[in-house]
Amino acid sequence: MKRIFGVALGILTAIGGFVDIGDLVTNALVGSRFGLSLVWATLVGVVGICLYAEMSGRVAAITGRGTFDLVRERLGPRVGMANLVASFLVTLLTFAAEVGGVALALELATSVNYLLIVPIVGVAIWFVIWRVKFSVLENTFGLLGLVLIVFGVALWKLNPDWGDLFRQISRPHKPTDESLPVYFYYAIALFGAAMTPYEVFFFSSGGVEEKWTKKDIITERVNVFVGFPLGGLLSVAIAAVAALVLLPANIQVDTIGQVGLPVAVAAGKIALAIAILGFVAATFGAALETGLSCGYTVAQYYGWQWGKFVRPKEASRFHLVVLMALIAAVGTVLTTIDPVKITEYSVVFSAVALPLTYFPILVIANDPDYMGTETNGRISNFLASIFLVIIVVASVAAIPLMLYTKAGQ
Amino acid sequence: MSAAREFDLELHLLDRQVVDADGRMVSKVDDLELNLDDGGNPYVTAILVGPRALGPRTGGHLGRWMTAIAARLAGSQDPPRIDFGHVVDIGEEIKLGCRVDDLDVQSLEDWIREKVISRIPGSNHAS
Amino acid sequence: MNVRACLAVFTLAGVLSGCVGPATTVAAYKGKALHAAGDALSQVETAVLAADSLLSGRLMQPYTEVVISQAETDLSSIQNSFDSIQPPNSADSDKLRSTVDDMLSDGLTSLSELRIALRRSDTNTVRHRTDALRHTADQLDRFDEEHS
Amino acid sequence: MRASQLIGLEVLDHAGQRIGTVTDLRCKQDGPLRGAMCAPRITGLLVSPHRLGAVLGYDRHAQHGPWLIRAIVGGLHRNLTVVPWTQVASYDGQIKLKPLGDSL
Repeated sequence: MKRIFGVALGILTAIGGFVDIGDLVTNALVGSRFGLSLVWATLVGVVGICLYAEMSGRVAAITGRGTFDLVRERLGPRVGMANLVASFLVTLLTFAAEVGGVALALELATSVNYLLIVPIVGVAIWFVIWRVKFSVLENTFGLLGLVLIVFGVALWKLNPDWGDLFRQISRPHKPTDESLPVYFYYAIALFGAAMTPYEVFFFSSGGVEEKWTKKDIITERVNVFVGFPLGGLLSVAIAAVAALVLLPANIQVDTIGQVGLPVAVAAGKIALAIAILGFVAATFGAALETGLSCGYTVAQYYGWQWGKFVRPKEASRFHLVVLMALIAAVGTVLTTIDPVKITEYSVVFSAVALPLTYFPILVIANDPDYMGTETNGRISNFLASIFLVIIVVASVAAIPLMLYTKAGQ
Repeated sequence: MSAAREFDLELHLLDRQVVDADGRMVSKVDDLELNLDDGGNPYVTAILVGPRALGPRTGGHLGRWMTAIAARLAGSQDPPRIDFGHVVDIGEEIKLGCRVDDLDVQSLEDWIREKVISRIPGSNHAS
Repeated sequence: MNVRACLAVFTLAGVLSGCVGPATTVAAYKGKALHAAGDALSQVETAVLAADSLLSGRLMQPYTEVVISQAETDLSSIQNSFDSIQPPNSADSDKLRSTVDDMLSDGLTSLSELRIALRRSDTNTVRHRTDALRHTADQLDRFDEEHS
Repeated sequence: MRASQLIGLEVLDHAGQRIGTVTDLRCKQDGPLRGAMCAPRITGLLVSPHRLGAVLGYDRHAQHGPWLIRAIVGGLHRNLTVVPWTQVASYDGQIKLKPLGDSL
């Protein structure tokens, strides 16, 4: 039984963590403007998150400690604090985007204004984080998030010229009416959507919550190398249906409603209803992950008791941070800032914050003092070093490109 | 413990996770209290925990701000201390021989538990 | 990357999104007109696609209502920000402005009437308004080709 | 006195020449008995010529991992010296060392 739940953790982190509001919006938006000429960025992001999550999962399994616990220990309190502030703010921004995403998805199902739904979503998130068992939380949203496969069904029903699709992906060329900076801005946005830091905080802390040990490393690797590519494929399907239906109609995605339209066009009402369920499950699952990650990062830095495996009374400061992050997230969405805009910023700032935790985890994953015999192998080190360069370049280029292109205008 | 083990304070002690006898997380080693032995050599007498210990080491606005608020709240500059006598193992984590409730080092945690968390129903239901 | 820089960046990015400065040159104004037309086209085509899907039974009523009222809100904000731009004093710019403005207004009226008909489940009017929107979309598309 | 008040101090030899900064305190667990075991007694100072290394937290110990990490991080750690505590004359604001022959 333990092994099945182990794989469930992987699927949840892949679907819930991978396909979240950031992926839904960014992939649909990029598909509707650039067709499939930016799919390479998602694929690079998928390989990156596989490496990064595998390393941090292995670190959690061997040391039994979360990411920020080790980041502070390895970098000292000063650099650790700057790291914590940046990562916490990005995670909080993503948390707000996820809460907004759940409300927008429910608005599509009920046509009730999303601002009325947000407080109810906030209470539901708090209830699930507070009362629902960690493994139950994983399984429900992991499996529910799987229904997003309906995007694959929609793609198949559109029966596209698969050869042409493959050509667009393998030989990407920028659409003529889009400038190069905007093209690369959205490459970084896709990369940030695929490699959001909170996925790693949640994945490694989840490993500690599940009390992983050395023998769980295989499960962890299966989770990562099955789970994330599955999430990546869904993201590509979301981009593909947008490219096939929205791009020819000159529709540029800026609302969640537009993201679902291709599914309706291709496969009708039932498929769209399933897609909406998928939106709600993926964004709600991701809201739980980002909410918990807000608590994990702060509690692990200060050394407070954290985690759902202990009674809330024994981890009061952890739960208070989660509660305050939830109030801040709900508050941000209630200021009527467009949640889709929040999402676009959250994925780009994810790309900015990535090296801060990737570098220390890479150093720790190679340190025999921490990892004993389970340090990185030669191949994973080679790939991890390449990704270190990619991640730093993306992080440095993200903000100048954002300013220059006025956030991809 | 092997005879007279040798290690580095910052590397092996500072910022490590302190865990109590039941395995519950107490705090990080935010700083260490040193006193002089009769030979004039400093030795570690206690683990210092909390913002008043961590603040000066974090430095910058956040560090000073953290220290100042904590000092005002607690009414003293000296951070809570865990006597080094409680330490039973220095390894991946710093293990204590006693339980965290016996030490008076988590005033903020206790305050929040009383005033906020235990007021919410289901706060002693592990999930 | 100390804390201050990090916070400054957040506030700066927040300010940047979607603010439209006053146009200076004729070329710049034309660029803004094209940009507004392109955004408007996207909103109008979204409404057309949603209405068509509803009429052919592939989309649910609540979903369609949300998508169409969202398109209406976005189109009116596109029109407001375009109208607020001070055009350079050249005949071409004024002609450009009135052409684009007319198309945006047509689109907005059709969209509002579509939303009203939709809420009343008045299928005929929905069909007519959708055709009107299709016409506006073609105009916007032709405008885009002619001027870009 | 706190460990953090020693770590980070500038180290000057008896002629006032700057040697580097204290990045860590080497100790031995043979101090007075406290509870279950002996307290760690400080036997020496780890002095690094670089200040950046200490700030970044990467000056710790021999670096493992891919060449890229070693290249970035390794450089900060080159000539770390250990100064026995017996060499220390005073540690108020700065570490001043006794003349070389003095401590024997």
